[in-house]
Amino acid sequence: MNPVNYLYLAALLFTIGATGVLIRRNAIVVFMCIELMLNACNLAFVTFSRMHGNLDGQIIAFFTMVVAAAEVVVGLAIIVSLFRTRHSASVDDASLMKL
Amino acid sequence: MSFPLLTATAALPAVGALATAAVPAARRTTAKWLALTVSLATFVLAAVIAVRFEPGGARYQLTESHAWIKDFGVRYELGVDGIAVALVALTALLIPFVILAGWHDADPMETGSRRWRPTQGFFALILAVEAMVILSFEATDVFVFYIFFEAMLIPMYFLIGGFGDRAHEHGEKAASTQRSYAAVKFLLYNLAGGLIMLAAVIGLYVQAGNFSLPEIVQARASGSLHMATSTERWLFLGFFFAFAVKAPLWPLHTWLPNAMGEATAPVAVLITAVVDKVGTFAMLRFCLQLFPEASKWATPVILVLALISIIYGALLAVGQRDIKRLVAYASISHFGFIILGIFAMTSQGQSGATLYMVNHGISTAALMLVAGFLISRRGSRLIADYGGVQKVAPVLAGTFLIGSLATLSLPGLAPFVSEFLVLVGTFTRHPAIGIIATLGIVLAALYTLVLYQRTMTGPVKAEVAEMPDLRVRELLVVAPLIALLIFLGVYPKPVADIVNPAVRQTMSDVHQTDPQPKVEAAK
Amino acid sequence: MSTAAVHSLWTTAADPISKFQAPKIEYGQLSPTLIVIGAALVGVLIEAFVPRKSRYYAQVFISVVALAAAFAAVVALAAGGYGTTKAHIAAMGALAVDGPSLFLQGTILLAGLLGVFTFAERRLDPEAHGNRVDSFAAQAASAPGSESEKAAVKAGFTTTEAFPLLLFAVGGMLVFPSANDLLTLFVALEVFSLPLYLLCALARRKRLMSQEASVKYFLLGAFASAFTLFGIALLYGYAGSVSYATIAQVVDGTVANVDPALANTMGNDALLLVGAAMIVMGLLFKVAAVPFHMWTPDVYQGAPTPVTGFMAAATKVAAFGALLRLLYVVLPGMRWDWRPVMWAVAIVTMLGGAIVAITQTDIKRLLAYSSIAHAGFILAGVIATTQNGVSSVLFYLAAYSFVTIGAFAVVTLVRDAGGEATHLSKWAGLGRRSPLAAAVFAVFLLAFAGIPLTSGFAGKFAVFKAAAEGGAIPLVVIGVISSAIAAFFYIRVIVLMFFSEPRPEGPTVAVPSPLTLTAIGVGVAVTLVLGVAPQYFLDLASQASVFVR
Amino acid sequence: MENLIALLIAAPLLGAAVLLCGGRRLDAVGHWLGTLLAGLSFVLGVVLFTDMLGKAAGQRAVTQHLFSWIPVAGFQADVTFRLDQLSMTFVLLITGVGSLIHLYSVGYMEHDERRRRFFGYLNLFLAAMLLLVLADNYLLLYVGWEGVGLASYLLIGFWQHKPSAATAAKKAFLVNRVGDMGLSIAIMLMFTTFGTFAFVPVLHSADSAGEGKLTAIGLMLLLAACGKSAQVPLQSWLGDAMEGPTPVSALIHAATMVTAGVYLIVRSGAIFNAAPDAQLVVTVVGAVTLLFGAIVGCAKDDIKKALAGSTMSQIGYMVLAAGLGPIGYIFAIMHLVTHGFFKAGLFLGAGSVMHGMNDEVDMRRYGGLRTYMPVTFVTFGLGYLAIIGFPGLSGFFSKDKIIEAAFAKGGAEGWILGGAALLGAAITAYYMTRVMIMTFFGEKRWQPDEQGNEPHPHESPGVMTIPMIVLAVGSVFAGGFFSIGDRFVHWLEPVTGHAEGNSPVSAMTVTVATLVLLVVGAGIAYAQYGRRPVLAVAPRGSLLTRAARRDLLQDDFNHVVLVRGGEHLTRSLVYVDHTLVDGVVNGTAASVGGLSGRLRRLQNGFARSYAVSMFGGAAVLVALTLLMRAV
Repeated sequence: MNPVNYLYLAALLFTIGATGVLIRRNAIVVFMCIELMLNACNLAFVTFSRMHGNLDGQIIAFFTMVVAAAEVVVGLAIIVSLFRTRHSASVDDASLMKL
Repeated sequence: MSFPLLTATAALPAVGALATAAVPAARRTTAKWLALTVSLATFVLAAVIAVRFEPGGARYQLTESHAWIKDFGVRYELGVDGIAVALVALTALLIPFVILAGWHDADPMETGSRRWRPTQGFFALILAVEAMVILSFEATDVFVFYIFFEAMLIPMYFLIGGFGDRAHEHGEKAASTQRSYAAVKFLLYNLAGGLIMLAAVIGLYVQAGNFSLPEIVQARASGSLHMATSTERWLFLGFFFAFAVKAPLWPLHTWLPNAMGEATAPVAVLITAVVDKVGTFAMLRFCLQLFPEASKWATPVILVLALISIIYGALLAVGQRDIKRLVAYASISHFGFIILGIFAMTSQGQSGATLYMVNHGISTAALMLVAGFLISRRGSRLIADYGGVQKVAPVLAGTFLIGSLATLSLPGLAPFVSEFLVLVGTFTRHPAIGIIATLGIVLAALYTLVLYQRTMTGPVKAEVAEMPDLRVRELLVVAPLIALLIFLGVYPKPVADIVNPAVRQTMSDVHQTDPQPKVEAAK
Repeated sequence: MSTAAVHSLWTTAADPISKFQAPKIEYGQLSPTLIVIGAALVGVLIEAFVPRKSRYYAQVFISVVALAAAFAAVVALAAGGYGTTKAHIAAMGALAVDGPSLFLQGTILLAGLLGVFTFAERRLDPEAHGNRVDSFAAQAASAPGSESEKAAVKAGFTTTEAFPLLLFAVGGMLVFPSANDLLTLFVALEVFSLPLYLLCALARRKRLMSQEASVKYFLLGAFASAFTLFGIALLYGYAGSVSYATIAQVVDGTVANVDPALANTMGNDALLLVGAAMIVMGLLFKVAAVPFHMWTPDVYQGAPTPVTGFMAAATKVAAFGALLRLLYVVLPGMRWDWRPVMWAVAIVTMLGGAIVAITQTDIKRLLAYSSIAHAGFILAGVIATTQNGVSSVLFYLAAYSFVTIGAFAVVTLVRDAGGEATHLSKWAGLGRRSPLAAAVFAVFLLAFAGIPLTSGFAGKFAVFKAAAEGGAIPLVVIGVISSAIAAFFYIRVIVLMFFSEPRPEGPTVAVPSPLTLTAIGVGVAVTLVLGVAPQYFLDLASQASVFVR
Repeated sequence: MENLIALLIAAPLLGAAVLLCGGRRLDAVGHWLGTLLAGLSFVLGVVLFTDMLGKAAGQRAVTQHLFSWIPVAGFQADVTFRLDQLSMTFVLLITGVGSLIHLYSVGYMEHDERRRRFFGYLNLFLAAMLLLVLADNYLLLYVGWEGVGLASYLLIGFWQHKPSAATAAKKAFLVNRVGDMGLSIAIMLMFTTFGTFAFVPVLHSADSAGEGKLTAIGLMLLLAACGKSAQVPLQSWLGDAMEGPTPVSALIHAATMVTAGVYLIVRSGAIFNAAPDAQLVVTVVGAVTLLFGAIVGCAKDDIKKALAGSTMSQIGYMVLAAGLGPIGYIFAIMHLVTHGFFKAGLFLGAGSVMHGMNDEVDMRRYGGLRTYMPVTFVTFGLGYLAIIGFPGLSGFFSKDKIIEAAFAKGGAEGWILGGAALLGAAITAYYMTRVMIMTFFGEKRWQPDEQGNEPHPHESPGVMTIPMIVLAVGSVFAGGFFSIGDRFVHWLEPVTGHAEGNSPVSAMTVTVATLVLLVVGAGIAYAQYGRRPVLAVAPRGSLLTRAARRDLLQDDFNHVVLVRGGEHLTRSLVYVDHTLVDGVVNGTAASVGGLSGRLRRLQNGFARSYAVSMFGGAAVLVALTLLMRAV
């Protein structure tokens, strides 16, 4: 099977993730969409790695996971503290600062 | 390496400014005397420059040159030609009078914090302006000139916005808003001009690779530096725009009436008699020398604009109800004459223009400062609030009259010489323009005499009945200026001799020769 | 079927494991980064083991020492010629040790140092229950206004974690401009972003805004880094490698051995163009270029002002460093593709930042927009694609970062009952109340406006000059026009401070400790020195303006 | 000897400086000091005159070079004085009459607390006027030219507390400025044509320049002359100038300054000779003005304004003569001198009358004064006879010659001009007789003024009567003295040149015609004012009378067209400056601000919309990059 299809899939996932970021209100969901985008990137890395026949892409995928994990830690911390203050995880509620 | 006279002349007021600013809040009088002393010492240095300068000698004299910013091709290069000498002397001459006239203008009105020191600030700023103006007259490096040309806006801005007339017909609140409007307008106009010029300065660097005026002029003359016609024109426009804002030339003039109207009289003098001269001076030194071809190309338009300035400014002066704004529009008209003289491209015109810068400085100072004394007595700038002053304060009225007569350039007073030279210089090349410009002298008589009649003559108004006549300090300010007006009107030769060689140089830079008379007169 | 054959259905013989050779790491040349990261780790340990009372001092001490030491190391490396002659690529091609990286690392470290000073300031806020407090929340975890927060305040807690976080961020920033492969770039990006997300949330007062700023910054930042990562993936796909050198060769078509797979992907320019565009977008997000700037005002406003100052200065430096390296080392081959795009970005950034700033009413937002406009000016220098361009950008960054930190430090001083009085209307007549503070702030504003004899002018001149020499005259013209517009709102603040009547209930200027004073003083000094006698630093920048590849 | 020339000017200049800067401590002696210095200058004049008489006619012109004034490349203006017969004539007239009027003013201004300043101004005027006539180049002449303008401004407006006086002064200066414009343009034309504007080179090489240029120069000079000498169309200021103290009217607005125009034209004779068109215009202006002034003079009830009209008309004669070229120049100057005597005398007489009548100027409030102030009556009467040209008195000689010369121009022009001159003579006789009768004959018509204090007419003190007597003597004998043996002609010929015109009508006929018309005019006046009582309030009068009372509506024209129009123009310009020129700038600023406000709304605080913009931005970025590769 032509590995290029995996790239299309990756692009699709990335787009889905991005769209999710744009349309979903709940911070957690938004955040998950971002994770989805990162994983789309991983898929792309792995695919390219397979195409070029070198391991860099797969290594990078691991790095990405670690980074994503770190992001989860920080992100959840922030979002939770926001939730505890406002008792809502909606991104749109956090709009004190504007103009 | 001789004594850096030019640097010293600028450094002295700069240091003086810092020292004045550092004077403790309570010691107001000390600051005043310090500033006055410094300004007088500066005048002495300027006098030394004028003496050391040899009219016959090299084009730029007393030159100094030090490496400054290699990466920008900038050298700290100073040097004066006759025109610069005249204007440096004028600046150094006027500042003491400005300080003396503004002696009480900055005594604090409201109680700020104990660290709030308006008086110190006022005089320090004046000295700072002096330093920067002098440096911009002395700089022979375009970049150095540009730096001080721009930097002087800041102290000027604070002087205009920070200090207004004691009493104001609309009350202090309105006054301060009008003041800051005027200050912002002044700054933005000139900053915009300066930034446009910045683009041109950079463009010049890209073309020439350095900023040294003499080198560039030399390179252009020898053909080793060639500029495409369009490039030269764009650069010229970039420079000229900034100077036309500063000068100011119609239609870029509207900041001047606001600034001069809202500022105290001494500051107004500083604006019109000193700072604005940098604009006209720079046209003569930079526009013509760096871009001779483009200057010739632009001459027709500029002459027309100058003509409009002359007539337009005079007509608006007639229409003013505010003494200071009237003087401001009169100045616009006069700047029209100066620019006319510069771009008439005749030696009479350019010598006249240079003399005009000096004379206009002195005459406007005389008129404006007396007007300031008048206003400070009555607390109103409106012409309609005065009347019959001549009866209660004859000396004030007399000096005011002489100032007015100088403004309408009465023969025998200095401005006449320069104005006539400008007119003749213009007439020889462009008769029509010369004749229309001559209308200016009629209008000048109109607005000055109307001003004098409305304020000084007629039955004595109740509000002015108690008005005291000029005090000693004020007389000390006005008398020397008037004496100078008369002296330079009767015997302008000393200044003319210094100026002429420089003008001849400039004429040759722009490859121009005076038109010759049709008939060889029988001698 | 034979057993062997069956056996082979689910097993296969592995190749003998070949010898794994250890990577060669030039610890000496990486010492600045290592010192800072190490100090950060120590800081974490301090949080764990040192009693609460003395943590603050320990943290400040460690941070200051570490940053100073790291700066010393940078200077030593530069003196050792690693900036010029001995410049090379260290750590198995992961990090470049060359002029730009050392120059920028030095700048970042100094910015970090001043940042630590402002972080450590504890004289501005009134004492809470007899404890001197800094501008960070007593306990970030406890919800604003909750009992636990009150308790924490009463107990005199302080978030001393701020210091290690700052060190981590600095560490990431040090790597960012010297990263020499895309992976390192990405990791460094995250390493310095994540601590900043947290720092934004730590304000002691106005915590709602602080948290909001943090969440916005985090979500948008993560969003942006996702794009970057995808771009990296595409570029990797295009070149088959993430190392700058290799990609550059592939882009130039000068790569040595082309295997069929590479030949196949090389043919596909879409990968290259889209990938490059997405990476650049991630960096433009960090430098706050229009249209990726929208987080800037909110975050700058909400974050604790010391953090804002540090962030505004250091992040820009690091991000522009990375951008320069990417464009000059990796993508010079496709200059003709990205220059026009950068033109467009620079223009909208300059104009957009300047124009929107005119109507701002909050000083911190105002400075945010001004930083956007400045990003535009710097981009003009980036576009020059000449050595002068590089040096001018380096110089501009150095000049700008000090002005920024100083300006925000002054903002922290102007306070009323509700903490910092950032609304412009409250600044009316400040010049009458405390002329000195107002004068200092005016100096910074004039530098932002690019008035001659300030560092701002020298920087602006250098950048525009480089751009003009690079043939971007129109850009220069637009640049001067937008700086004229920008001048307007800087002047507005000055008018407000000096020419309008002070309000009776207006804010007062708190007297800070020597720490903040140092930050401000250094800011002023650098501003004036770089304005009056910039030659030495220009030399430095131009010496440091050669990338190693 | 020629080094004394500068002193001529220096003496009164010094006086002006001392008196104006001296302050109150000089109040006691100021007037005498001023008079003394004026007299000194006159003595110097006489000395120089005698010295000049000692020389041969050819060598009489002397110059004194003081210093180089404006040295600029190709433009050399020096301060050099030139004293020849022409300027000498003026020097004597100015200093002589001037000294007399100084003396007179001592008495006339006795009760004015600002008398010191008055004398300062008078001295200033003398200095400027002497500079005018002594300058050896047009630019220096211009200095004097505006200097006398300034002095006249100060003196007309001397009683500044009266708005009317201040306005009159301003008006005089402004109208003169229009003339000065002409002079400066003339100078510029000379500079471009000859490369210099000194008398000798310009006038000697005049005919080598094109006639067109010379005509232009001539017309510009004429414009200047019109301004200074109150010739149509710039005459309107002279009537108002009577607001000034009477001695001023006598000295400046009768005897000396207003004749400067004639001096200018005669001095520039060489230019006019080569530009016949310019000459024609000059004659026309002169003729029109002499009728205009005469008609105005007939209608005025204010004695000074009546005399002012007459001055205008007399100067019209001079200008007419000067326009006739060499045949007229000398007679123009001669009439100028004689007019200087009798008109000054008449004004001083009028002043003396006012002095006795509580400054009443309305002749309808006079009457029968001959008994109350005999000396004034006699001197005034002699002046009257002189001006109407009574045979044997000075006016007779000078005016007669002019009329002859006018006819001598020949052709239709000659007839028209001559006719106008004759008619003028008749009208002169009419209005002067009218003045004479209304003032000194008939029964007394004065009533108490508002304050109710009856005027008590009385003869003026000696300081005032002596000058009047001296001038009366002059006005009787000067003409004869000049004419016998054509003294005056020979005196001036070397400077102005002279030509005998051949008149179509014999001199005798002209003289007879003049005398007949004189009798007619005087007779009509007698019939109107001598036979029946003069009404104390002016009758409405015919349309012409009413027009004449308003200076033939010329002033109203100015007011409507220039003043009103000017006001509208400036007001609209102020509006334009504020709304248009300033508006453009402020508009730009405002529009940028508005744009800012609109862009600002994009920053709506919602993280997701920010994300949208980023996403869009990324899309655009990618698209652009691809596009760049595509193109």
